[in-house]
Amino acid sequence: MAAESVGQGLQQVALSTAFDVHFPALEVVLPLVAAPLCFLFRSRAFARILSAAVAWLTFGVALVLLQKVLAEGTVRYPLGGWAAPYGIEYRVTVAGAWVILVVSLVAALTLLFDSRGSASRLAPERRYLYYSAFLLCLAGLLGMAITGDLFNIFVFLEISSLSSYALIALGRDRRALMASYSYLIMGTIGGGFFMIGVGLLYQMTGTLNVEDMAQRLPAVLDTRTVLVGFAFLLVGLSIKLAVFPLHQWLPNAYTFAPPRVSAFLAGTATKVSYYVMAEVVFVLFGAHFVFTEIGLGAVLMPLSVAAMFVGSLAAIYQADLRRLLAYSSIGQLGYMTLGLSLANVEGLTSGLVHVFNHGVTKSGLFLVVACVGYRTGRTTVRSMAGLGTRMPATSLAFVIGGMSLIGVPGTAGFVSKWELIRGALAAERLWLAAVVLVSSLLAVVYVWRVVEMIYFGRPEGLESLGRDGEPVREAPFSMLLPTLILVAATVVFGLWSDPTLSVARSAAVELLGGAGG
Amino acid sequence: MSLLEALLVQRGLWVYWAIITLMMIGLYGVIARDHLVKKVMGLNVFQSSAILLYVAIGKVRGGTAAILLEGEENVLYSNPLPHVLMLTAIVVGIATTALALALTVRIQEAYGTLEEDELARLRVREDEEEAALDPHPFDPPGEPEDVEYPEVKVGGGAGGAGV
Amino acid sequence: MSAVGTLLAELFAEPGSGWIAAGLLLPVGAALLVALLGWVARSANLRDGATVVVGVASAATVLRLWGPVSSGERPRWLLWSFAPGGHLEFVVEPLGLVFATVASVLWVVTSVYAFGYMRGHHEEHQTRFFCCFAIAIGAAIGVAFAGNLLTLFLFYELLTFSTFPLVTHHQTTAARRAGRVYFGILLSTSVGLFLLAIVWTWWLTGTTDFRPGGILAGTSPGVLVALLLLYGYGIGKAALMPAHLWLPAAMVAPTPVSALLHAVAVVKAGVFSVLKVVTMIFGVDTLRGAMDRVAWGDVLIWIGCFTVLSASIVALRQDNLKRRLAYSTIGQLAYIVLGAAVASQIAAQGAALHIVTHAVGKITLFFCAGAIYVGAHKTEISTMRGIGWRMPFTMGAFFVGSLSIIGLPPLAGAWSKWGLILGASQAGEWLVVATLAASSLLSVGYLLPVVLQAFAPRQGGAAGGEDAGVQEAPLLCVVPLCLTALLCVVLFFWPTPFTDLLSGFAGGPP
Amino acid sequence: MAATETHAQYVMGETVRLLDGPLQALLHPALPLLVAGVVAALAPPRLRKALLVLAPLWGAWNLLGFTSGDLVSAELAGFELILLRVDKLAFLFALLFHLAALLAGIYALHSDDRMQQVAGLLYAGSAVGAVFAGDLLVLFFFWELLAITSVFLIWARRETASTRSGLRYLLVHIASGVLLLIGAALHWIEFGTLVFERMDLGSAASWVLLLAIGIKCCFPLLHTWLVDAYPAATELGTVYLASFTTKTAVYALARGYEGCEPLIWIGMAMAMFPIFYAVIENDLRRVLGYSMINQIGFMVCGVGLGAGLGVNGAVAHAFNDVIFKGLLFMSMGAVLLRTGRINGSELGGLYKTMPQTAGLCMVGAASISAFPLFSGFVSKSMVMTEAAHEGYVVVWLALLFASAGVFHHAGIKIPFFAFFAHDSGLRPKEAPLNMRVAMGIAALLCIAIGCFPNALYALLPYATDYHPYDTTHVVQQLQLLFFSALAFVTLMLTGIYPPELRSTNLDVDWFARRAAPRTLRVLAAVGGAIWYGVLAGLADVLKVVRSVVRWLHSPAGRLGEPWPTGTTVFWAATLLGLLLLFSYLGSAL
Repeated sequence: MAAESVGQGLQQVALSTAFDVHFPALEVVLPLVAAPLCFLFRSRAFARILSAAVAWLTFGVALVLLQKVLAEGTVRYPLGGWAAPYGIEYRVTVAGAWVILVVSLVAALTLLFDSRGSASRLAPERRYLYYSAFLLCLAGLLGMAITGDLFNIFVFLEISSLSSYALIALGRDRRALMASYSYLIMGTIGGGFFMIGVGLLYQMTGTLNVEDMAQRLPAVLDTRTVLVGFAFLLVGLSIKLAVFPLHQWLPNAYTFAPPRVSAFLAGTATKVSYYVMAEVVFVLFGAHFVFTEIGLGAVLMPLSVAAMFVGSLAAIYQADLRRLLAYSSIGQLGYMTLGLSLANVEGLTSGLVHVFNHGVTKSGLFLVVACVGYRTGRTTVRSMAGLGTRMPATSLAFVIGGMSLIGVPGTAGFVSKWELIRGALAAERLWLAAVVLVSSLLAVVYVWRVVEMIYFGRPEGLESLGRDGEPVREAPFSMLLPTLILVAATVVFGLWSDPTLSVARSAAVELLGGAGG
Repeated sequence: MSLLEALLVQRGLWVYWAIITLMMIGLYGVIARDHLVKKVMGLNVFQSSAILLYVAIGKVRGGTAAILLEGEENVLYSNPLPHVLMLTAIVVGIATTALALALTVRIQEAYGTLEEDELARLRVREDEEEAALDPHPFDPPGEPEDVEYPEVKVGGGAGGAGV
Repeated sequence: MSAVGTLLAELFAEPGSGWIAAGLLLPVGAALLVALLGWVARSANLRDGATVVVGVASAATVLRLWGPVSSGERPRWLLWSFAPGGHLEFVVEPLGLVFATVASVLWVVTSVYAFGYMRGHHEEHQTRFFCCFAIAIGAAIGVAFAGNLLTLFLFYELLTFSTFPLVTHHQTTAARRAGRVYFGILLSTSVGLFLLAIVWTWWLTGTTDFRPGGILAGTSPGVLVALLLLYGYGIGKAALMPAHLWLPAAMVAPTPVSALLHAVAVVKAGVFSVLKVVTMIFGVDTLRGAMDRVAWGDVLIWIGCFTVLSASIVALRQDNLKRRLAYSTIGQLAYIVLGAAVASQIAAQGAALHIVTHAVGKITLFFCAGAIYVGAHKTEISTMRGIGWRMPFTMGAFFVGSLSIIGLPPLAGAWSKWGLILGASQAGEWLVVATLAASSLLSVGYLLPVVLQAFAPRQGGAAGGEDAGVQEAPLLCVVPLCLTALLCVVLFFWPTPFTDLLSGFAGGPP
Repeated sequence: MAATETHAQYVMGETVRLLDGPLQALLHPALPLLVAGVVAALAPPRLRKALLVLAPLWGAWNLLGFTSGDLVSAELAGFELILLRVDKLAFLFALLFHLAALLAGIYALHSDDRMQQVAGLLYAGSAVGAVFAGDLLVLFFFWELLAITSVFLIWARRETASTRSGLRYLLVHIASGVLLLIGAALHWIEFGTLVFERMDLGSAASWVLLLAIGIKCCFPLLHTWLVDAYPAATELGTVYLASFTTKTAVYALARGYEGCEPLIWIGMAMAMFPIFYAVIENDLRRVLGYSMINQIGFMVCGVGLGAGLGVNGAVAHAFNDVIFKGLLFMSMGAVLLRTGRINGSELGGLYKTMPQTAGLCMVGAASISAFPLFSGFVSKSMVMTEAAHEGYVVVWLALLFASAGVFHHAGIKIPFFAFFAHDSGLRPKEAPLNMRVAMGIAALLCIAIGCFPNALYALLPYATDYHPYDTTHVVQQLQLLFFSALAFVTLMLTGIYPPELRSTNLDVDWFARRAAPRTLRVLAAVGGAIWYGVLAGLADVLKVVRSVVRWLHSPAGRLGEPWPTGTTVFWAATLLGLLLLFSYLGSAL
């Protein structure tokens, strides 16, 4: 079976002389090459343009890849011509293509965002380093989703993580340093766990290729080594995924990172880990083993529910908008892992579609906060006071993004929530559906708090003045544009959810019907 | 098969026990030490344990290094792949350590301390200063008090310098 | 561009869908026009003129659909796929058409009244006000024409959002607090319960389409009753106790909004949804069967009866006129919920008719309350002694509206009360019959004292005294309220269009 | 004037009917009065006054164009409604109402009060509409219209007490209307029709409808609205009120419950119990109110006795009662108008300056007491005869007692206390001319009917060959009256006659006026207390929840603050351990 598919892969490579065969590699190579280029040229303007261009290119490639995957099934690309399972194989599944689409889209739009001056603690002449790190991070995230080799996943994971630690530490507030450090420790432990898990599995199967391993695992599933390996993999990924109670690195990291980094990471980092976890659970081990034999659902489901509540409740009390959004992310990740823990098509579909919906929404909201911060000089909830009239477009963008977080119909958030509830019902868990809905009411509270501040708050004294002592006015177009695109996307894909849902569904079907088990 | 049996009976597992012990030591360092550099050291120990695991996996009893010798047939090689992988892992580990240490330097510059509980206290104070500017979400919406907003000190003493 | 072309082609491919689109989009267009004229052109007269013109056009569009619908057609418009299996689709059927007619026709009247009120009162932010007003009406029409639960839910929420700025129009602390209650209750019920019920329905049946005779046949009775309860409370706009709290809270809004909220758009969208769910998701026969087989099958009826009675008793004790009317509305809405919960075709028709008659009657009362505020600057009933002599038209209309709410001939309310009583009797729900009877008396008790107070004999001579400075409100206020009062009378003598259209709407598949 | 019924054509509810003869079109009999009422609402005083007199005449002229069997139906709101159904019973009542409207109209000419005049016309029109209603729904419409229009006659007094009284009155009548509506609904469900015909007690509908009619008819315990409201109305209002509401109810009873035995006993009770209240009552109009219940008792009894003489007696007595009771109320109204007082204890000696009124009042008193040659005699005896004839001896005796009682309080007490008795010192002017004319016509009618009863008998629903003036009847009645008078005189002279109480009598009224509001108030208070208690409890619970949540999740709380790095690592290790344990156990099992 594996040999056949490998043969087919080779055949494809042999037969097709078209360039798009190399797209899977290109997707990773582009940012990976661009990163040192930025470093070499040492020009901020060049770096900025190059990174944006690369991001948009990867987005285009991701689009093509997704279309191709949907049309032809899994796209395989043996790296360096070494066929799997011996060489490293890039393997684009529907889910993978879906995730890289989200990652590259968010990257492209956040790089389009003109983060003037306020971006980082880097001196202006050294800001090219920022783009370098950014591109590395992008490459790492894309690589994780594309590669079909477990150890390769670890490598890309570390690439993205290391660059994101650096990026976070660039935040202007000195608290960013501690946040980055904390994330570093957690991330490294998570990565280490992942690596150990991979090692143990390799020990039992002798392969690192995901599909190959999936073929071989069933024979040794009842050995304790595999169980231990599975536990390591899962906990390692849970750390990266900020599953409750391993979520505490996230709020500060997102809060104190430079604005664009917050927006980018919030929309992508955890999403990719989510994809990897789904692949490990469903493709590598198979739903039957994970949920029926081990009963992971009994662990993951309560943790997800706890995350939904803890994240949302903590968000209610936050004074800082970014931290509010970060805690909200923890809650939203709870929805995604809950969908995964349901282990049915609807649940997984909801998780995967939320990858897109939440990615777009949360990035948009972080960009909104960046706009507010740029004009008012602060990012507290209080700083939104009375912005309804002074920054109407930005305010409206927040309201719409907030609605998506709540899951108001007509926004993207609703679509995922709808699917999640269907998943809960399909798993015959009505109470879970109710819990999901109740928890989304908590989102109403923290979103509404801000909305009230926007439209009812009365700025007093210094508050009515912005960062430079000038009256606060609408954010510049170059900042507003990507923000509004992201926010508009939440509405567009809230109303026109057919494409997102159908891709997510075929990804879910593919994952669930995957090998192993 | 109980743990005790596993421990006593199955020979050859001592390596794994060593690895586990090493890992636990590393994790203990990260968990229990307040000093940031000590945490990094713990992290390094933890990483070493992972690397050792891979090396142990690759070891074939009686095998030699995977070097192709001219004319020799039927040589028992150790599995080279885990060793190769560990080269990458070591690189990653070094990068991590370097970054972590760089961060500790910055933290020391910004706060003047590397004790985590001390840092947490400082951070909490900063958080609270910020929160004080914000009415509590559930406080009844009254007329906002007339507060003067102090300039929030951004970035401690080391704003603007490069990495 | 081709997408637009395709859309247009689709739009007019099916008969009637163009009119549906027009009915929905005209209010949206009005909102845009109002925004344009108000904020860009800065002309209040043009802006208000545009509202009326588009309003009339919108009402005409809706009325245009009467012909096809009464001849048995069900014009539909599939806008787009909302989610796989769920579509943004509109289907015009009698009940929805009736609601849409009420909303769009009364919109025009309310707009005219609002001009008088807002200008007479020198309110600020009038452009925003009329803009949201138009969107709210568009949302109400969307609710009315929704072809499935998802579409209905979408517009239901849009209605909540678009009316929020209206409720909190004054942007004061009180408005903000009321806004929290309004929004909190409406959103939490709809998201927490209504949505759950919708998903459950979908899960049970695989569809959320409204179909004559319902889609839930064959579901176990216990589940049906639980679902009914979920819908009953999930549709918070129907204001069943204790989910009613938003309604008195929303009284901080300017009076035209109260009129819109409590007579036309919001509350009626709620009870309309309940009615539509009962008739076209459950199916009255299915529901009846389930209620008879479950011990607590009548639970929604008990709640409804409790709501009617306690709201009426509370209304008796309110001194603030708008609050009293708000509690009256809560009671009257529960009539409609009861009409639905009784699960008989006749009661459903009575309830549907009550949507119309109560709308006309209650909007009159609210108009009057506003006119009193504009003309006499009074909000408390105890201070209204003798004002009727100075504002005879307003208080006369109030009397007419009151009688209609009480359900006395020759006013429209009598017909719907008759339908409800007939339906409840047919279903053997004596509790409902008794409640309706008691409520009629209680409504006499809380509405007529207002009139009596207004027409109380003057003390200390005709000149001077308490009512000095009281005068009729501006013509733009008085004419609409006289018009709606007149409508109460007209609908008594000529209810036939509505009753004909509604006859058998709750029945099985045609 | 006979219409060719075969070719009668009607257009919808507007009842255009083609007739041969001088009349080309007829209106629904209720319309002339209703239209006049609406016109009067907008008309200047002079025109209004003209309408007061002309509208009943026009209406009567219009009415005479109809004959038994005429039917107008229309479809409204999906129901086939019979707007008009003419038969002898309805016709007689309609005629009576026009007569009453005319008398009251003349009586009202001196007034300029638009409210009363308009309400009076509409009220009369509603009553006419009600008796021609062919089905229960139309009956309900007019039934409620009666209530709404009449209440203005009470409110027109423009005093706080009368306003309250009017509201109570309206509540009772709307209750009656709602019951009628419920009854109609039940009737439709039970019999599939709304047509208002005779029904047998037994079905739910019949009981509910009986209750609805009973309220308007002042059945015992349901009667309080009458003695509460009638004295509260204006002098003019009471005259209107006395004519229509209860008579409409009697009509409905005769239509629906002819020959229902329970009615005999109910009627008996009604005839008897008010006497005791009437004796101790001070307000002379309230005394008349009680006597009205007593008279209705005769009618109800008659209806209960059934077809033939019983119903004939009831209807005839209703006819007479409207005239003589109207006359009495008119005279009391004149007294009230001229003196501003109506309590027996404050009046007396008015005959000196109001001799004509006093005289006319005496005629009314004689009629109500059923003196031979006065109208009461020719109808009341019908009922009693029928009761005796049917073998209801107890009933007969009770009615006899009631007759004596009536004479006592209405026949003697009213004129005596108002016009004679001790001189109160009041010297009011004689009543206005229009009042005297109205009273004169009424008195004339009393005597005319008393002397020539056959004209009335001809109009009755059943053919009759009843002769009131036989020796037995006359002698028996005269004996009764004289002994009754003797008792009154004796009581007065010995001072045993119960003194008039200045307070208001509350009989079962207490339930409506004291108990019900109190109950409501207590209910509201208890409900409110529970509600606020629950709210407060909820608020407390919420407060606790909120503080727990805040304690956990606020930035200072355990779950809301960023943990130290070590803690998260610890959790990671713990989770790993747990997972290992879990999967170990899971796989071991």
